[in-house]
Amino acid sequence: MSMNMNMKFEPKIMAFVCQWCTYTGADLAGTSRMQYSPYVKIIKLPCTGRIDVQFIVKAFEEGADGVIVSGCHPGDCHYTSGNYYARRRFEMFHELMSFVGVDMRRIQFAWVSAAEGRKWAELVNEVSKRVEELGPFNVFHALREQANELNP
Amino acid sequence: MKSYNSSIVTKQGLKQLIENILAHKYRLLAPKKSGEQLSFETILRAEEVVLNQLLRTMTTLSPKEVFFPRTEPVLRYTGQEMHDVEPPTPETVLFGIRPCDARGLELLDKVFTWDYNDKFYLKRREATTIVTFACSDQASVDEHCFCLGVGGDPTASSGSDLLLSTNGDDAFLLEVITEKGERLLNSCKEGVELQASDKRAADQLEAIKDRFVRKQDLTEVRHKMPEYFDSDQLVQETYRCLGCGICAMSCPTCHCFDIVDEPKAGTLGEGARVKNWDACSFALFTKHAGGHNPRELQCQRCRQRYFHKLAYYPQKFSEESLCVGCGRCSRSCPVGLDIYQAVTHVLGKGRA
Amino acid sequence: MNSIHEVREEARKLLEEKRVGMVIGYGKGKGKKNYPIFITDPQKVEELHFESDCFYNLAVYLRKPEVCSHGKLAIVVKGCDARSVRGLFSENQLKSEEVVMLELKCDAKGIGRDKCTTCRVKNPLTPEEKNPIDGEIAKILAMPMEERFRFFAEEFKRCIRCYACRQICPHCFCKTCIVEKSEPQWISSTPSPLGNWSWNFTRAFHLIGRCVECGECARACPVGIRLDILNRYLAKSVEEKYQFIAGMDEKAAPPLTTYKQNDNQDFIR
Amino acid sequence: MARIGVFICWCGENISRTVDVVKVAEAMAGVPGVVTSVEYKYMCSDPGQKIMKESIKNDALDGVVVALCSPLMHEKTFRTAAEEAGLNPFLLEVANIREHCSWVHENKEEATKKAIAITRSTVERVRYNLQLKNITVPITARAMVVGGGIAGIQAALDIANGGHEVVLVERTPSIGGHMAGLSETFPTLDCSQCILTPRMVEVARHPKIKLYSYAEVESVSGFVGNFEVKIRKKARSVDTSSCTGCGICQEKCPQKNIASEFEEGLGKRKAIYVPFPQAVPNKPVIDRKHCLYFTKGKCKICEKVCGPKAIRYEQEDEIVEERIGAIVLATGYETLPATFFPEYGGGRYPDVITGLQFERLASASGPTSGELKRPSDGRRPETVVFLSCAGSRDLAKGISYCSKICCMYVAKHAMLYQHKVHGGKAYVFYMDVRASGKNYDEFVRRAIEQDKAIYVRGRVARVYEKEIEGVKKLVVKGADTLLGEQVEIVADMVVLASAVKPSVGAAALAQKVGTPYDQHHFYSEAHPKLRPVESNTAGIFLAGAAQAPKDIPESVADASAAASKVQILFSRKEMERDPYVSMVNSDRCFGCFSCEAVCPYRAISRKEIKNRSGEVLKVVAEVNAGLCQGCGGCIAICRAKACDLAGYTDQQIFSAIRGFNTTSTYEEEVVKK
Repeated sequence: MSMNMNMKFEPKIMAFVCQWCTYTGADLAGTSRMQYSPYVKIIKLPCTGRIDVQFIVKAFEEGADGVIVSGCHPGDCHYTSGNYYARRRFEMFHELMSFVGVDMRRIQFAWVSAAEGRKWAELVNEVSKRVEELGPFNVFHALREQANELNP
Repeated sequence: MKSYNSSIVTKQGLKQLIENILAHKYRLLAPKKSGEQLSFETILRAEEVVLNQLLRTMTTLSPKEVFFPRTEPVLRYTGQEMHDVEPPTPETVLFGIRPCDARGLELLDKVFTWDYNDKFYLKRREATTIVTFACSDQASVDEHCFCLGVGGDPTASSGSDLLLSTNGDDAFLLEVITEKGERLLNSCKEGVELQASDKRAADQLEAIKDRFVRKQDLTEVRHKMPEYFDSDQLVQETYRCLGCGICAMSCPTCHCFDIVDEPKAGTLGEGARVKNWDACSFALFTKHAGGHNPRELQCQRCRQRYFHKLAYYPQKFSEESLCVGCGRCSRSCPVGLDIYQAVTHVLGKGRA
Repeated sequence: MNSIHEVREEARKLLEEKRVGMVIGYGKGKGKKNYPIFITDPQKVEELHFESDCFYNLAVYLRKPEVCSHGKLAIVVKGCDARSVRGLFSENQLKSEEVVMLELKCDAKGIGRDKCTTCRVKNPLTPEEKNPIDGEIAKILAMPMEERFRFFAEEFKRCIRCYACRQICPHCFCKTCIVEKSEPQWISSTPSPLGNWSWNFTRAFHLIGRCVECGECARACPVGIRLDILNRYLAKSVEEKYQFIAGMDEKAAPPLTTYKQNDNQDFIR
Repeated sequence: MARIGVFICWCGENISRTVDVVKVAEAMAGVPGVVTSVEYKYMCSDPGQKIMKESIKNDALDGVVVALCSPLMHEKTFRTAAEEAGLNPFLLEVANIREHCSWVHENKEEATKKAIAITRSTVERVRYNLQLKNITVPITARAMVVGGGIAGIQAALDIANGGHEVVLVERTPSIGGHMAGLSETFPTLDCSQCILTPRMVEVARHPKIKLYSYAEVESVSGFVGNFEVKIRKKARSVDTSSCTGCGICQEKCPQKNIASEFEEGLGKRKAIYVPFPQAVPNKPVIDRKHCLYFTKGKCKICEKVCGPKAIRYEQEDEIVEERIGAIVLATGYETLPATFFPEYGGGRYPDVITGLQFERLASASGPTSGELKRPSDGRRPETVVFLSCAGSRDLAKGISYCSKICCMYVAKHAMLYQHKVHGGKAYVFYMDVRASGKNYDEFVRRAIEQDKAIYVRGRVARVYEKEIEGVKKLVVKGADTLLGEQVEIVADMVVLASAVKPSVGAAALAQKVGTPYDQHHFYSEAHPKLRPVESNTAGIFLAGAAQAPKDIPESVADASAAASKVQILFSRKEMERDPYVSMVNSDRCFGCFSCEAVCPYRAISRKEIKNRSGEVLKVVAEVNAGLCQGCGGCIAICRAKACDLAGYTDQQIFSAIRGFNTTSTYEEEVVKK
């Protein structure tokens, strides 16, 4: 989160993507010169199956306002089944996150294939817009600020 | 130390005193209900102090946290630079602790000064005036209390600056113990009706003693403890310990801490070196970097705690044990472990 | 088994015939609360005791090295504890041939808290059909998002990191917990609002599909954090989504270690 | 303290147009541990690489970040360059500021800020990069070819002639595939069996080829160079080693009215049978579904008449295991059956047949010995209508693609018909004629010009039966789109050039070997242009019509190409793999084996940790680096964080997350300047 009086809110959105599908899809969006919101930053991983929920929690701890998790469509996993396990993990993560009151509009899971540069661009724009509208993730940022105050 | 100076104060007067403390911009800490727990919290309005409650129920965690917080930074860093940290030390009144807690602070003083003067602890001590409530209410003493067995006294004044005790239904006895206490009282007694008295909290001692279930004297135990170091009985007594740290964290005298570097979230290269509560019952407490753990089993860790309380500390500092008999550890232990019971069983001095 | 007498008899036989090296059960001091006891001497089986306030989940002791060193073990279990033991089997922490379960029906009066009001395994062998409605969960679900967040953030803030929740949990069997791992330190070990949130969140996540709802974590917590609500909610979700109840079938794979090709993905774009 | 070099590329204007690369370099120069931060017009050019290489040496760098295009473009280039300069190549990371930044953003300030964040995050990550070494794995120089059609035969022979052992697995009792059943082949009209059967015999005789006919792949585990394959040898009920192939059993078998698969249902066979006279192996098999002994429990005539006593009723399926280094999938195709086309009367009228059935009618070894006769009544067909694109390019039938071979074989069929039925009339309904091969168009022209096939451009709407003068005729109603009028042809026979599709079970096999396939279940090639015979899974190659509709010369070319890929692989004793594999810290591991459950490669095994006196202290997970493909699923499931993935360690990701979310005031100032 970075916000100050004269500046507009520029959300920090972290994207955890698999290198085979979504990363390549985002490359395709680039080579196709599709224009999209600059707030989403990508961390490349081998597979959605590698994505630990700790990554997402950490992203919020460090100040993210939103998170995207994206990889190969079911059936397309380079490692055959990584995204299937990930799907269950994220479903339960979704359950727990919303139960403890995290607005799940801040976290978007998506399947974006290497051919879906367009979908990637749309996803980024959609999530950016949504998080911009939701504003900074203040309830979570407050925890960090309190923690930092505790250890000034 | 001044000779004693007691007065009777009404409930209303006590309330006024509290209001005056707040009005004089002291930070006031007193037991307050949070959730189902009673804990020391910052008091903003006098009515938040519920006297009946604090007389009858002991806080889950001891007041040591006021001086030795569960976490505090000892230095800060920005990039390559390091900065000293000065502990924030607002003038504080700690209200409503028990005589055992107050005594615990005196024991801690020795730990934090014997080879190095821990400024974080000491500055807070200096800035804090302690108003103790003697365990003079019918319900102040429960079946876990055993201060009498470790050299304590439910009406004792040591470690306190002011000592309160009940005096009939709606009045209290207020004793000035130290100059610090006197200073506080003098600065805050405006509108508080004080009626001089020759009574002392200690007058009630004999009556209160009767309420104790646990009266076994453990003070001499330290001489016997070494014989029981390898005792099977002690192992039996502590076999069910699960190695959580509740006993240490709720204890008024456990003082072990861990030092870790905490990067400041949301920044790079900034952070603090912090001191966090630790506990000898944690499996990692003595684990060496190479993987060896000299206290491999939980009963060994439990033994360490008992020995530290009852044998090592007395050997090192004084004839007093490091346990003040507040009973918090056995009250909170999720598997019903009990230092008093374990030690009395093992030493064959009878059952509780 | 129907009564503590049968349990004692069985325990005596097991010990006498050296089929087990230790019996873990409930004992009782004179006029005192019950507490876990460990019996190796067949003469002492009379110390075994059982009544409605035997709330401990003794399965936690099955992973203690000093207990395991006694070889095969027998353990007195209520329904919820039996689920734990089976869960430990399914996660390769114990071999079923090394543990004898002495199962007892539990009437769970007086233990209090929702743990027992929502319990469905009072009789370990014939679990009841449906989870009773859980008022605590309903209360949370009725809150708007931010209120929920504040509620749990406030709960977690109190955490002093004594780790009693972890230590009393039979399923938190990691030798070194994630919070004790540095490089990277995913979860700060400092009791601060941020690290506390991550710690309690992560522990709940790690118990998904594994927690048997024994409620011991909430009972143990010295600062009264309602960890049980979280775990019960997740157990309920797991059952609804994957028709999985932890610790019912030791052969069944925990739900996050398996998948179906047609698993729900409504939440995925 | 790290010594990191940051090298930022302008990519001409590709990056510099929207990213202020000078500012990025300036911002990175202020990051602790960064000892050099420079930009250059074309970092990937020789002079650009030289800047980096010299800096690696002169500044004693222990980490490098190159900020430029996607790592898929140039990661390899720069890692090789770094290695040449003496730096472990895995200490270099790419920050993608082109595809993920300059090309997708217009606002220069925003793009610059994002480029700084991306580069900063990569710098934070690279601090924790480990010096990795490629993994070498031994290669078993032994191939398996699945499918014994022409593609499989060619691939097997080429590999075997290259000196490597081959295991050839064929599902049916004989190799030969569809080609064995064809009459003559376009565009030369030479006899299919005449060119194929010598190859089949060569396979049978080849000392390097081990043939499993009537067998299927049961399972495949392992990885390139080291596959463990289980093959199910289906019970033939005949001991092939003692059987001499004399044929007496087949002759005496009383069950004689079974539709022959080889004859496309137009001929009959026995319950014990050799599919066709030139079959390889030339050993019979008992069809247990039809055998009297197996269905009724009585008969056993074959056993009685068998001289060498080779009949084995009690035989069971047998699983054999083979160690294989590379696999060629050549499982071929099938065509849609006539019954798929009710509008054309397929399945209802016996004289509506498919192209493959026509091949059998026209074949000298076929059920009519090459004489053209109607299946219904054996009459010579005076008029035949050929329908091309039956199902192909027809979205209503679910097939979007062109079956490719039909145009040519329809022309061939028209020709063969004219050669066999002088004066007969051959009509061809077509959408387009696609004859783009060597001598192909000439061949079609010959059919039209010399053999007078009548080509009608248009589609057939329906075919129905009509009795004319006591003979059942087929009325073909369609449109001639060139003339713009309806046409109606009274024919004796209708031949459907029905669409080509992958063999049944192609997808199941792909799942067993772990290679992708498309929506039609054709196997997917790794790259449509540059890697047409490789699959995306290392060590799995593709040949023939299993990948897409193909004619014989293409299938053979594919097969040889796949064989040469296999031989390239086999030319080395071991191969190098990137080192991104999982590793387990056995001190932290407590043996829940969740990792084992989620590992798609069976790369996790159980290891006992013992003390000095040999007692087992605990059982922990261990990763077989040869099997591990580096997906990282085990790490995400591990609660104790006992495993980690080289190249994508938790610490690297942790630092990258921290690097992204943090913008120092210094960096913000640089942007604002």
